[in-house]
Amino acid sequence: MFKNENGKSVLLKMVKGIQENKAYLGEVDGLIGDGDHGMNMNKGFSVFEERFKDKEFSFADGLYELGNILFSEIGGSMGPIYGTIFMDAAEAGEDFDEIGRAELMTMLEAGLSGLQEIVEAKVGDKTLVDTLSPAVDALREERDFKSSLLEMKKAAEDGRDKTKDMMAKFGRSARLGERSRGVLDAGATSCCIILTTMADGIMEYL
Amino acid sequence: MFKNENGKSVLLKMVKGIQENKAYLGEVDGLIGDGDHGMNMNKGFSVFEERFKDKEFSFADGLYELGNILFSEIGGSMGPIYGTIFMDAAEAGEDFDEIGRAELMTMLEAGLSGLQEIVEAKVGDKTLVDTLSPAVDALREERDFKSSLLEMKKAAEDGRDKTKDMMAKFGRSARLGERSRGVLDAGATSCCIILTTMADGIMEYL
Amino acid sequence: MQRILNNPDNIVDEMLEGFLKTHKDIVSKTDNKRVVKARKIRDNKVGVVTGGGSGHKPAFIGYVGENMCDTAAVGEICSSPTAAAFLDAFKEADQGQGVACLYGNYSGDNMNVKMAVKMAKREGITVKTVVANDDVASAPKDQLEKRRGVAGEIFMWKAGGAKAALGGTLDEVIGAAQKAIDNTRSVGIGLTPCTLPAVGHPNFQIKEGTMEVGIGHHGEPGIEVCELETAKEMAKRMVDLVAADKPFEKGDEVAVLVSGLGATPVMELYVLYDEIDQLLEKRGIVTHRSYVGNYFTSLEMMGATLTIMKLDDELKELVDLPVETMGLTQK
Amino acid sequence: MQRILNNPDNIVDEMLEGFLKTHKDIVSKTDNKRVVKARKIRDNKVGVVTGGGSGHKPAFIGYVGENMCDTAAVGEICSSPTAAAFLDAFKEADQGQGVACLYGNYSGDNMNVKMAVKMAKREGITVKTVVANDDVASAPKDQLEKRRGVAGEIFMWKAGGAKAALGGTLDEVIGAAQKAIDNTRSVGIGLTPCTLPAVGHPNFQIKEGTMEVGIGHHGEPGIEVCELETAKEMAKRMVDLVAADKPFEKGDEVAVLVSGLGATPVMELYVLYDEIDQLLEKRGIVTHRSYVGNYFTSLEMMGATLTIMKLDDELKELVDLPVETMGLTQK
Ligand SMILES: Nc1ncnc2c1ncn2[C@@H]1O[C@H](COP(=O)(O)OP(=O)(O)O)[C@@H](O)[C@H]1O
Ligand SMILES: Nc1ncnc2c1ncn2[C@@H]1O[C@H](COP(=O)(O)OP(=O)(O)O)[C@@H](O)[C@H]1O
Ligand SMILES: [Mg+2]
Ligand SMILES: [Mg+2]
Ligand SMILES: [Mg+2]
Ligand SMILES: [Mg+2]
Repeated sequence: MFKNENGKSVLLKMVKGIQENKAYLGEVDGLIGDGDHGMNMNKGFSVFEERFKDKEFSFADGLYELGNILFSEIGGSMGPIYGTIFMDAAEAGEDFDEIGRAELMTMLEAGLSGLQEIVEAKVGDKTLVDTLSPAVDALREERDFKSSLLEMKKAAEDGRDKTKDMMAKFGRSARLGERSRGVLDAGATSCCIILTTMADGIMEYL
Repeated sequence: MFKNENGKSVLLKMVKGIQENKAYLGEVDGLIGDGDHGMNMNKGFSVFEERFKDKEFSFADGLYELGNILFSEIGGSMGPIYGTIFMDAAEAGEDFDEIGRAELMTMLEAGLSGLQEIVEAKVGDKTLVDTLSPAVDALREERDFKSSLLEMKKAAEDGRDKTKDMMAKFGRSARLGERSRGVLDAGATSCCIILTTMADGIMEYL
Repeated sequence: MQRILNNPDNIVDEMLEGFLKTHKDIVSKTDNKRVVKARKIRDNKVGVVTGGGSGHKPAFIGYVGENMCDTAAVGEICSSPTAAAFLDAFKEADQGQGVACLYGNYSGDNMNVKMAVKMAKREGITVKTVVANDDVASAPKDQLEKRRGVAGEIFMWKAGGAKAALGGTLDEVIGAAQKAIDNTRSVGIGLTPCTLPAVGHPNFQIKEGTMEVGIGHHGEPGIEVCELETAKEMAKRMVDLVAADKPFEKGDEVAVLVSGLGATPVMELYVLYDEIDQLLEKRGIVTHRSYVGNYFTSLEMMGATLTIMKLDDELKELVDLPVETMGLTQK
Repeated sequence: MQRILNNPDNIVDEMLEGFLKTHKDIVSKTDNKRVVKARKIRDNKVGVVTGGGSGHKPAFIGYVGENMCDTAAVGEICSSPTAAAFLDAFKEADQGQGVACLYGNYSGDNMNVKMAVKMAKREGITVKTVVANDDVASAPKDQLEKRRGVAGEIFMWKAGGAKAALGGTLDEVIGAAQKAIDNTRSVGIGLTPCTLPAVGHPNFQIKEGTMEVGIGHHGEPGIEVCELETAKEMAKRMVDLVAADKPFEKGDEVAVLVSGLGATPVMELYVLYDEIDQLLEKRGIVTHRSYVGNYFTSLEMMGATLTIMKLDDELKELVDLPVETMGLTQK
């Protein structure tokens, strides 16, 4: 189990993951989108870092603040999408003292279902749902927390990779139809980075 | 002696000389000016060709019409400059039936002094005066017409080449001061083409 | 990247400072630094709000002013404003008669507007929306709901803003704006890519000697890449695409807008418009009013868009109403 | 060359067709196809005429209209109009009160205007001239007569046009225009070269990562080439150059104009203006009015110019007078 109050280092690892991949995410988005995904994500995550790096906060509170910054200061598509995911996950987890497989599943599941209230995308539509949804599923099976986290990472990576052959149905790239195949989805890629760094950050405490 | 009425082929040779050097004159002007000299000259000379290629006209009349097109349809610096040179030369020569060294000198001298009424540039100021003025001087000495024309060509070429080391005093490039040295003057270059093709055109009748 | 910048991450806020200072007679700040408000707003009218990503100057804030939009929410470059900014824009524009939110069909804007409308409802403000989808190149005709909003949004704001200024109810304003966009079609041709300041290099390429037909305002690829054409040929291609879609036909009265994408010299836009006008005349389409200039741009992209709106008596009156904004002033 | 063109040799005539169609409420044709005339001209006033090469949109024809220029002579790209065009522009503008010809200091324009003024005199029309020389980068201060006219010409037209509209005599109009330009200083920074359509490639280069300080509107080299700076640094450099020259000092009231050179996104001009405004404020210089946009361009060049005019009561009144042209509309 991982203590909710140990959230800071996990959140900062997530921040670093996005910052280091700013250019890469921009490139991925540039191929079939408008190229700003790295920039938007980096800006939001860096504002969070700037504002909270000298504060202490729990995992759930950190997620909430990060989501709120994306939602109320960044906008774009990522504001409502990641804003909803993080804030809904945080609300589902704010009362946990300790977080294990079941608790993390509860949180991410809440994020996913919050997202599904605002977007219509399903698995297979070449969006970040293709990363998040299998990652949540990987947490459903009872396993020790560390194995679960490794499975979650694998599921997220597989989900991201599968977006490569898909045709985009939502977002900017949807207009490309067949021309959208052959490259990863930007949101699926950033979501994979987020879930991976989150898992790595938690594992440091296990 | 060359018959004034045989002017057409001489004028068309001058036109061809400018057309073939359109890009080159643009490059020369581009180095220390605004790069439009080839374009402006080509446009004016081509309008003349278009309008008069199916007509007959004397050397003096051809010069007048060409000058008038530059003056009243092209504008820029070349409109008043070449317009004045050609129209004043034409007026000085309209009554000649035959044109030899002395007559051509009279004509070009009139053109040069007309020009000097509207611009202040003297020999050494890096303008087309550096080509035209020595060319007129070359015609002053009594020689057979053909030798005179060859001398005129040589003087024009020398004059043009000398502009390379000069510092521009008038026109756009004057603002460059010392930075204007090292390249030919665009107007001196086009003026040399005009005088050379004019001489070549006349020599075909000698 | 040969650009005039400080830290690219702050460009939107810095731009707003300069914009508000320059146009202080037309617009003013609000408590939300990402919401700009018109100085002169008639009393007791329906609020008219827009918003969108930055980098499209004069869009979106350039259309805030008397008889057009009352407020605009401002996003990052090429990125939707936040739901919070849209909400504040609604609050600033609301005079108790309801608010018409007139914006373009992009997934970010759709999500943020939707959330803001919900939040506004909770605060007792009625917001209705019209989503511009005038770009014929962005989806086939049987999927109108997927099409992007591009320069046709200007006609939507003009019509909606005028209707509100003339005292229309919320439903009338929404009706006028919807009618405007339903009668509007656009298409763009891109000649060069554009560079997001924070990215530093273009995120797509247009090969020298080719052009991207149907390009979007963020460089979204269009219908086809073909060889660079003359202005006359481009005009024909654009008119053919746009006129066939509505369709615009003999006897129709229209408003025409030719916008540059940012870096194309305005001189060339007039050359293009002259060709377009000749083609419309040949088709018997009557131009009531035309606009040529940089009305809706994509940073420093080269190229142009054509927008045509079919007019009836109501739309004609709305288009003709005087307006004073940074992007469009009409007596 | 990614441009919208037919035969580049005809671009000016084609542009004029498109321009005249679009702005038929503001301008009209004349018998000389290279002379454009304002639709609304007050009776019995002094004529105000300008003219210059094409490729600087909105200059020059974009400043023809009520309370500004009555006519403009139109030249080829970057090339003076003919003397014949200037003469016809004088004739169209003359109402028996004389004509003020307000133009920029370029040798082609000087020659053609001089000849046209002589020809006009023979026809009984009195023409007096003011030659703009606001570009501080184009010659040292002791050779003011050699300096180029750049975006400061807009203030000269504004002042001269307003004076004429208010019923000033020819000498008063000339006096106001001269006062305006004498109190105006400009400087430009170029970031990319421009390409004349008929030439097909840039005729000079600006290396990526550098900028040409003091560039002219035809790409004429300036004072120095230095490393590309931030907007803040550019603003400082421009303000330092301009303010020292007049000089503009604490307590002075000024009008400020920041113009793009064609391809720089307008967003960035606002960023630059915001920095300039802060610097002026620090110096205690009071901005009465500011203009930011593409007011005087060089085809598709990137970069910007800064123009400052020192105001007295007369100039303030003249600058504030409403105006309606394609390039500048002011209520
Ligand atoms: N309607 C949508 N439903 C689900 N995901 C979406 C939707 N729109 C965009 N996305 C996700 O957002 C990503 C793009 O994000 P970003 O580039 O930041 O925003 P934008 O598309 O507004 O420029 C896409 O790769 C996709 O994963
Ligand atoms: N004031 C002047 N006096 C003499 N010659 C001049 C003057 N101004 C320009 N020229 C000549 O004109 C040439 C440039 O012509 P062109 O490029 O066609 O005109 P512009 O300088 O207006 O672009 C110069 O190379 C020079 O020879
Ligand atoms: Mg994107
Ligand atoms: Mg030249
Ligand atoms: Mg975006
Ligand atoms: Mg020139």
